[in-house]
Amino acid sequence: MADEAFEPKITAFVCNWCTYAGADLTGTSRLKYQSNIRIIRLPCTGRVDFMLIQKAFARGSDGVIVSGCHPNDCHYTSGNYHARRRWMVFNDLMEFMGLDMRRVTFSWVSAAEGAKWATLVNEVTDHLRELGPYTEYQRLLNAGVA
Amino acid sequence: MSRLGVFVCHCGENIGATVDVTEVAERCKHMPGVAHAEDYKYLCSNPGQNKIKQAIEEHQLDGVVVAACSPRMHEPTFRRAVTDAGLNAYMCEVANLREHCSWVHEKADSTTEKAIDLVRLQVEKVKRNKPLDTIQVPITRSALVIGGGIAGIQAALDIADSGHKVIMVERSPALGGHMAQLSETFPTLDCSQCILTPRMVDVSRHPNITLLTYSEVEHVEGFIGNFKVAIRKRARMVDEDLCTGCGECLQKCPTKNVADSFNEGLSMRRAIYVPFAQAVPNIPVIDTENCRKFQGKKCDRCAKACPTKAIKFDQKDQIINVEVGAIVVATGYQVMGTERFPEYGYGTYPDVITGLQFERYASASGPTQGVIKRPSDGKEPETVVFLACSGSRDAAKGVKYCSKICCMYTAKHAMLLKHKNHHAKAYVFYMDIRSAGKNYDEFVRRAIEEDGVKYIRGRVSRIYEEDGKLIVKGADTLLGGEPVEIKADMVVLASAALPNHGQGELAQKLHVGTDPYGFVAEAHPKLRPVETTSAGIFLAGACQSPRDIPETVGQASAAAAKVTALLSRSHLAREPLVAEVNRKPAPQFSDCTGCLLCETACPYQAIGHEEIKDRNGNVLKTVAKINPGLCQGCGTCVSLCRTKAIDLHGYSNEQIFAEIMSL
Amino acid sequence: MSSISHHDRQTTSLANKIQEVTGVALQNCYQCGKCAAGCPVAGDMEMPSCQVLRLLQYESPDYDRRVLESESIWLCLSCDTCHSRCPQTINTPKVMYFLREEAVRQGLAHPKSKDAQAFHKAFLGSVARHGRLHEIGMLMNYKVRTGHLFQDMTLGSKLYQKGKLELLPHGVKDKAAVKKLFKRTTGNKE
Amino acid sequence: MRIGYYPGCSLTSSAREYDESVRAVCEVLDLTLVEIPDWNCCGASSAHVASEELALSLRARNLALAEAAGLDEILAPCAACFSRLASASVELADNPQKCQAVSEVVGMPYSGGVKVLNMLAVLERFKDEIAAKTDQSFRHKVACYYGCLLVRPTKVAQFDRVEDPQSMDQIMAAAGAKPVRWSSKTECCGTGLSTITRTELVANLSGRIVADAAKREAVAIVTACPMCQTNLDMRRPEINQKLQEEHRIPVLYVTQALGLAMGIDPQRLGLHRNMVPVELPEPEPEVVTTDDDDED
Ligand SMILES: Cc1cc2nc3c(=O)[nH]c(=O)nc-3n(C[C@H](O)[C@H](O)[C@H](O)COP(=O)(O)OP(=O)(O)OC[C@H]3O[C@@H](n4cnc5c(N)ncnc54)[C@H](O)[C@@H]3O)c2cc1C
Ligand SMILES: Cc1cc2nc3c(=O)[nH]c(=O)nc-3n(C[C@H](O)[C@H](O)[C@H](O)COP(=O)(O)OP(=O)(O)OC[C@H]3O[C@@H](n4cnc5c(N)ncnc54)[C@H](O)[C@@H]3O)c2cc1C
Ligand code: SF4
Ligand code: SF4
Ligand code: SF4
Ligand code: SF4
Ligand code: SF4
Ligand code: SF4
Ligand code: SF4
Ligand code: SF4
Repeated sequence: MADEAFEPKITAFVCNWCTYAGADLTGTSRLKYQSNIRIIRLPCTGRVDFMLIQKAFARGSDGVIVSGCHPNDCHYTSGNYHARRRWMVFNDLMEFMGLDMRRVTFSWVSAAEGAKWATLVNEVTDHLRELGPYTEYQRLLNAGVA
Repeated sequence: MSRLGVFVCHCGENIGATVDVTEVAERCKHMPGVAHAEDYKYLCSNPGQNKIKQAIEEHQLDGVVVAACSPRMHEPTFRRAVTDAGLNAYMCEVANLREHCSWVHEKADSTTEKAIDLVRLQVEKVKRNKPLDTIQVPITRSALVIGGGIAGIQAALDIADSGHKVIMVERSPALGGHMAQLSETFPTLDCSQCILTPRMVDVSRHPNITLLTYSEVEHVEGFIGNFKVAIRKRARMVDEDLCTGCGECLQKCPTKNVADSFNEGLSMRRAIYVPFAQAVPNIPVIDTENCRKFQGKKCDRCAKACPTKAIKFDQKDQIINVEVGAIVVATGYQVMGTERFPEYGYGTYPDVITGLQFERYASASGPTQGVIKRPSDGKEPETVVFLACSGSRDAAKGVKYCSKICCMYTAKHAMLLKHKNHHAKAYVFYMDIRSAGKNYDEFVRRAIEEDGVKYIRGRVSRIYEEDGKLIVKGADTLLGGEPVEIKADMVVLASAALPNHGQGELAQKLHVGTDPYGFVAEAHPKLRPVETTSAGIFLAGACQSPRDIPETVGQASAAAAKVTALLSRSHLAREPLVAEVNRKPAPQFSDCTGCLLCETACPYQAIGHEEIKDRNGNVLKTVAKINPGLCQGCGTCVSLCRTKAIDLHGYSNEQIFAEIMSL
Repeated sequence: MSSISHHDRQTTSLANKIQEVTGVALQNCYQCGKCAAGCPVAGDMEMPSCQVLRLLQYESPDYDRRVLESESIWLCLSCDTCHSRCPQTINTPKVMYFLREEAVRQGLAHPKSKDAQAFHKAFLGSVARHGRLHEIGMLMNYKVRTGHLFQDMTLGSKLYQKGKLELLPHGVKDKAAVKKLFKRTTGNKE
Repeated sequence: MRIGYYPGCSLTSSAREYDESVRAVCEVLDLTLVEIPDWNCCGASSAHVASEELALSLRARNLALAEAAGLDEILAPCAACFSRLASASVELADNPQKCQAVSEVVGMPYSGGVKVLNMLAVLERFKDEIAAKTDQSFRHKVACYYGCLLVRPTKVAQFDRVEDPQSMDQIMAAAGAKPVRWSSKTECCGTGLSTITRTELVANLSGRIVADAAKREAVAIVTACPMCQTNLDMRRPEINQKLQEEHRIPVLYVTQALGLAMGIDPQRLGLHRNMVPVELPEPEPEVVTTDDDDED
C-alpha cells in the first residue's frame, strides 16, 4: 500500500526553558524516538500564535506539537498562562475553519521530563501515520479559507 | 546575499557515529547563501574555535551556523568566538545535532536528512538575523527598604555595609516591628530586645542609611535600576532636629487613656508618646486623634514642658521624592484578633488573649514588668490553656494555611509560664506539633519533659465564662475524642498570622503580585524566593508568609545580596532579545492601533504607551511602547497583537516564518 | 483529571455512599476533635462523632459495620454544633442521618434504637392519616408499638388539664393530597 | 402590614400558648397574620428518617400553598418548623429542577420564591414599636435562650450570629427587660432525641441550661421554640430530680414575655398553660440616668 511509505512531517514549537531542555535531556539519556520531528525553538509558548501553526500546515506539515512549561512553572511567570487562554479561543476558531484538530497536540514537558518527550513524539508520530497525509489542508488553502 | 559559514561538529563519535557529518557539510555548501561549510572533530575545543574564526576572516562571512550540541550548552562559547573574529554575537546560531538528533535516533539516512534540515532551519534564520547589542540600563545605585522590622533592619544593614545608600521607610513611629514586642525568643530563649536594640541603633547611626519613620510609600514608578518613589513623611508634630528625647512632654500630657498598641492594648499611654523605652528614634509623636488640642480643646502642656521648643502643632505631612535602583519589601505580618473567634467569645472575654499579648506580659519591659498576669483582675493565673492553630488551618472561619511560628511560640509561652510560676499549670491543645528547625523539636520536648507542660491533641470547641473562670471545652482525640473540660484562669490563642494591613495597596503601588491570601508573591517558590515578579523589587521576612526570626534574617540577607549584586554595577546589561513596537513614517506612525491589549497581557508590566504629537502638542496617535529595561522577551505580546505591530528581536515573525518555510 | 488505579477507592464502602448521597467528603476530616469537643452527647456515646468519621475513613467492611451497629448514631441530636464549628465544614448530622437509614436498611440498627424508630413510625403514621400531627393518637400508637404503656401517664393528664392536648385530630382538609404525596415518595399508604 | 402564618402542629396543641401569645402580640403591633390555607405538618425529624423525598415534599406543599395564596413571606414561630421550612425554601430557591420535581409530587406548582422567617426575625423589625408600646417597667432579668435551630445551620437560618446571638436580647431590652449575659444561649436542650425515648438524657441537657440561667440570677428563661419550652418547662420535675435542686424559674415564650411587658391580659397570653408557674418577682429598681457624662 502507498500508505506504508508515508512518513509524516511534524513541526514542533517548543519553549526554550522547559521543553527544549526536556528534549535535550531525552538526548543525554539516550532515549530513542522517531526522527520525523523538527523542533523550532521559541522563548515561550506565549510566543506561539495561530499564524505559526497555519504556516506549518501550509508548508506541508502533517502535524504540529506545541509544548512548553507546565502551568505555574513558566519561566516568564505567566506567558504560558496567556498561551493557554488563547488556545481556548483558537481551538474554536481552528475548528470552525475546518482545521483537523487531531493534528495539533498541546503538551507540557518540563526540563526534567526527557522520557515524556520521547513518548510524546512517538505517540504523535504513530497517530499521524495512522491519519495519513494532511492533503485536506491544501484543499482548504485553495478554497482560501486557511 | 549573505555569506554564511556552516560548521558541523562530530563530537568525536557522539554525532559522527550516527549522522554522516561529512555529507551534512557537503550538502550545506549548496544551500543558498552559504559561502563556506566544513566539518570538524571537536568544535568547542580551542583549535575548533580557531577554525571558525579563521574561516570568518578568510571567507568574509557575515553569519555563522554551528551544527553541534545543544545551544544550551555552547551557544555562549561560539558567540564569543564569532565576536573575537569581529562579527556581532547574534549573527551566530546553533543547530542541535546531538541532543535532538544523533543521540535520539539510530544511524540511518533519515537521521542524516534530519540533521541537514536542522542546519537549514538555522541557516534561514541567521540570514534574517540582525546585529543586536546588549541593552545597557543605567542603575541608580541606592536602595529603598520598606518596613523596619527585623527583616528590613537586616536587609538595610547588609546593603549599607556593602557601600550603597539605603532609604528606610517605616510607617510606625519607631523601628523594630514585632520583634521589639517579643519577650524571649525560641529556641534559645534570649531576650528579644537585647539582641534587637543594637541593630536598631546601628541603623540609626549608619552613614549610608537614611531612616524615615512615621512614613509611608505614596507612589512608585519606573523599573529596575530606575525607580522614582514618593514618600509621605507624616507630621509627628515634634521637630526631630530640636527634640532631645528628654521625655518631659510625655509626663505632662493629661490624656492618659489611649490604648497602647505597642503593648497590644494591655496598658494605656498618653496622647504624646514614644512607643517603647528603647525606641529608635527616641522622638515622641503626637497622636492627633486623641490629643486634646487637635480635638478642639485647650491644651498645650507638652509644648510648655518642652525645653527645646520642639513641639510644632502646625507641622504638616511632607512628600519626599527619592530615586533608587532596587526596592526591598519587608512589611511583615499581623495577627488575627480575638474578636475573630465566635466560639471563643468574639473577643469579649478579657482573659482570652493572643500570643502577642502574652509576649507583652512575659516581657521584662512590658506592662507588668514580666510578671504573667491576666487582664480582667490583674491576678497571676494558675491554669493557662494555650490553643494552637487558632484560626490557622481552619478553612471554614480562618485561613487554610499553617502559620508556622505558633507551635514554637506556644511551647515557649508554656515554658515561660512554668519558669515564672512553678505552680502554674499549662495545657496546650494542638493538632500537630510542627517544630522542624535546628533545635526546635528538642525545645518542644523540653517543655513537655522538663517543664511538665501538658499537651492534649484536639481542638477546642468553645470557651465560656463561669464563676470567674474560663471553661475550655476540648476533646482528646488520642482518647478517641473524649471530651475534656478545663477550668482556666487565662486562655492564650496562637492566633493566625495574616498579611499586614495595607499590604494589598502597597503591592498595587509596586506592581508586585500577591498570593491568594494576600502575602507578597515570590517569583519562584523554590529558586527565586526573595525576588518578586517585578524585576528590581525583592522581598524579605513575614510579608511573604509567616516565618520566624532566623528564617527572616536569612532571607533578608539573601535579598540584600541580590540588591548589592544589582547595585554593584553602574549599568545593567541585558540580553537584547526584547520586543519592540514598530514605527512608520507619518501619517501612520505605527501599525499599532493603540488597543493596549498587549499592556494587560505582559507579565512584566513592560508595556506602557506613548502619545505621538505634532509640533503644537496635539496628540495624533497613542501607541504602545515597550520598555526594553523591563521586557524579558517572552513574546506574549507579539502573538497577541492583531495588527502585528510588535515583533521580538531574535525571534521575529520573519525569522520564524523562514524557519518554517525551510522545512 | 483522569482518575486511575492509584485512586481506586472502594466503591462499595460506606464513605463512598455517603459522599454520593449526602455530598459529605469524609476524607476532608482531619481528626481535630472539635466536633466531639462541643457535642452535647459526646460523653454519652460509646464513640463520639469524630471517631465515627475516623472509622469510616478506613473504608473497611468491619469498621463500617461497627459504625452501623453503634448506638452513637442514634444519639445525635442534630443540634448542628459540630457542623457549625468544624474547620473543615463536615456536615456530621447529615452523615448521622444517613447512617441511621443505612443501619435500618441493613438490619444492623442498635437495639436501643427501636424506641426511636417506633416514635418516628407513630409520628409519620399520624401525619399520613391526618396531614397534621395528632399528639394523643401518636402517643397511643407509640405506646402500643413499644410497650411503654405507663411512661408519661401523669404528664399526659397534666397536659390535658392545661388544655394542651386535643382529643380529636385537626387534620388538613385535602387529605387525599397528603396521602398521594406519601404514596409518591415512599410507596407507603399507611 | 400582613405576613403569612404557619403555626405548625405544636402550636395547635401542646404549644397552644405560643400561638395565643403570638396572635395577641401581633395584634398590638398591627401585624396581620394570614394563616396558610390547609397547611400540613412539616414532617419534623421523622419524615427525614423515612425518606429525603418525603421530607422535602411535605415542606414544599406548605410553600406552594403559601405561594398560591400570594404570600411571599411566612412566619413560622416554631423554631423546628422554621428550620425545616427554611431549609426547604433555601434548597429550592436556586434549584429550578428540584422545584419542578417536587411540584409534581406535591401536585401544585412552586416557583421557589417564598421566604421563611422565624419569630425573632419578625420581631426585630418591630423593635421601635415594641419600645413604644411598653412602659419600660418590665425591668426583669431574663435569660434569652435561642437553642439550636434558630441559628444553625447558618446556611439555613441565615439569621443573627451563630455563637452568642443578640437579636432576642435586643428585642427584650427594647421592652425594658434586662437580659443577662450567659453562656447557654445556644446549647442544645436535647430536642433531637425524640423527647420521649431518652428522657434521662434530655433532663441532663436541659438541666444544665436551667441551672445556668438560675445561676446568672435570671427570673425567667425566654425562648422562641416549643421544643425548648417543653423540655425546660414540662420536663422540670425530671430536671429537678436530676439536679437534686428545686428550680422554679419559669420558661416564657418571647411573645408571652413581650405580652406581659405590653400589659396584655395573662389569660390571653396562655400563661395559665405553662407548667412551671409564672410568678415574677418585683422588677429591678429603675436606674436613673443622668445626662452629665458628656458635656460639650
Ligand atoms: C506571639 C509571637 C511570638 C513569636 N516569637 C518568636 C520567637 O520566639 N522566635 C522567633 O524566631 N520568632 C518569633 N515570632 C516571629 C517573629 O515575630 C517574626 O519572625 C518577625 O517579627 C518577622 O519580622 P518582619 O520584619 O518580617 O515583620 P514585622 O516584625 O511584622 O515587621 C514589619 C515592619 O514593617 C512595617 N510596615 C508594615 N507595613 C508597612 C508599610 N506599608 N510601609 C512602611 N512600613 C510598614 C511595620 O510597621 C513593621 O515595623 C513570634 C511571633 C509571634 C506572633
Ligand atoms: C528523599 C528526599 C526528597 C526531597 N524532596 C524535596 C522536595 O521535593 N522539595 C524540596 O524543596 N526539597 C527536597 N529535598 C531536600 C533537598 O534535597 C535539599 O534541600 C537540597 O538538596 C539541599 O541542597 P544543598 O546544596 O544544601 O545540599 P546537597 O544537595 O547535599 O549538596 C551538597 C553538595 O556538596 C558536595 N560536597 C559535600 N562535601 C563536600 C566537600 N567536602 N568538598 C566538596 N564538595 C562537597 C556534595 O557532593 C554535593 O554535591 C528532599 C530530600 C530528600 C532526602
Ligand atoms: S561543540 Fe558540542 S558537539 Fe561539538 S565537540 Fe563540543 S560538546 Fe561535542
Ligand atoms: S497638646 Fe495634646 S499631646 Fe500635648 S499635652 Fe495636650 S493632650 Fe497631650
Ligand atoms: S520635651 Fe521636647 S525635647 Fe523632650 S522629648 Fe518632648 S519634644 Fe523632645
Ligand atoms: S505552626 Fe503549629 S500551631 Fe501554628 S498553625 Fe501550624 S500547626 Fe498550628
Ligand atoms: S496589541 Fe498591538 S495594536 Fe494593540 S496596543 Fe499592543 S502593539 Fe498596539
Ligand atoms: S515580550 Fe513579553 S516581557 Fe516583553 S513586552 Fe512583550 S509580553 Fe512583555
Ligand atoms: S471538627 Fe470536623 S475536621 Fe474536626 S474531627 Fe470533627 S468532623 Fe473532623
Ligand atoms: S449534631 Fe449530633 S454529633 Fe453533632 S454536636 Fe449535635 S449531637 Fe453531636
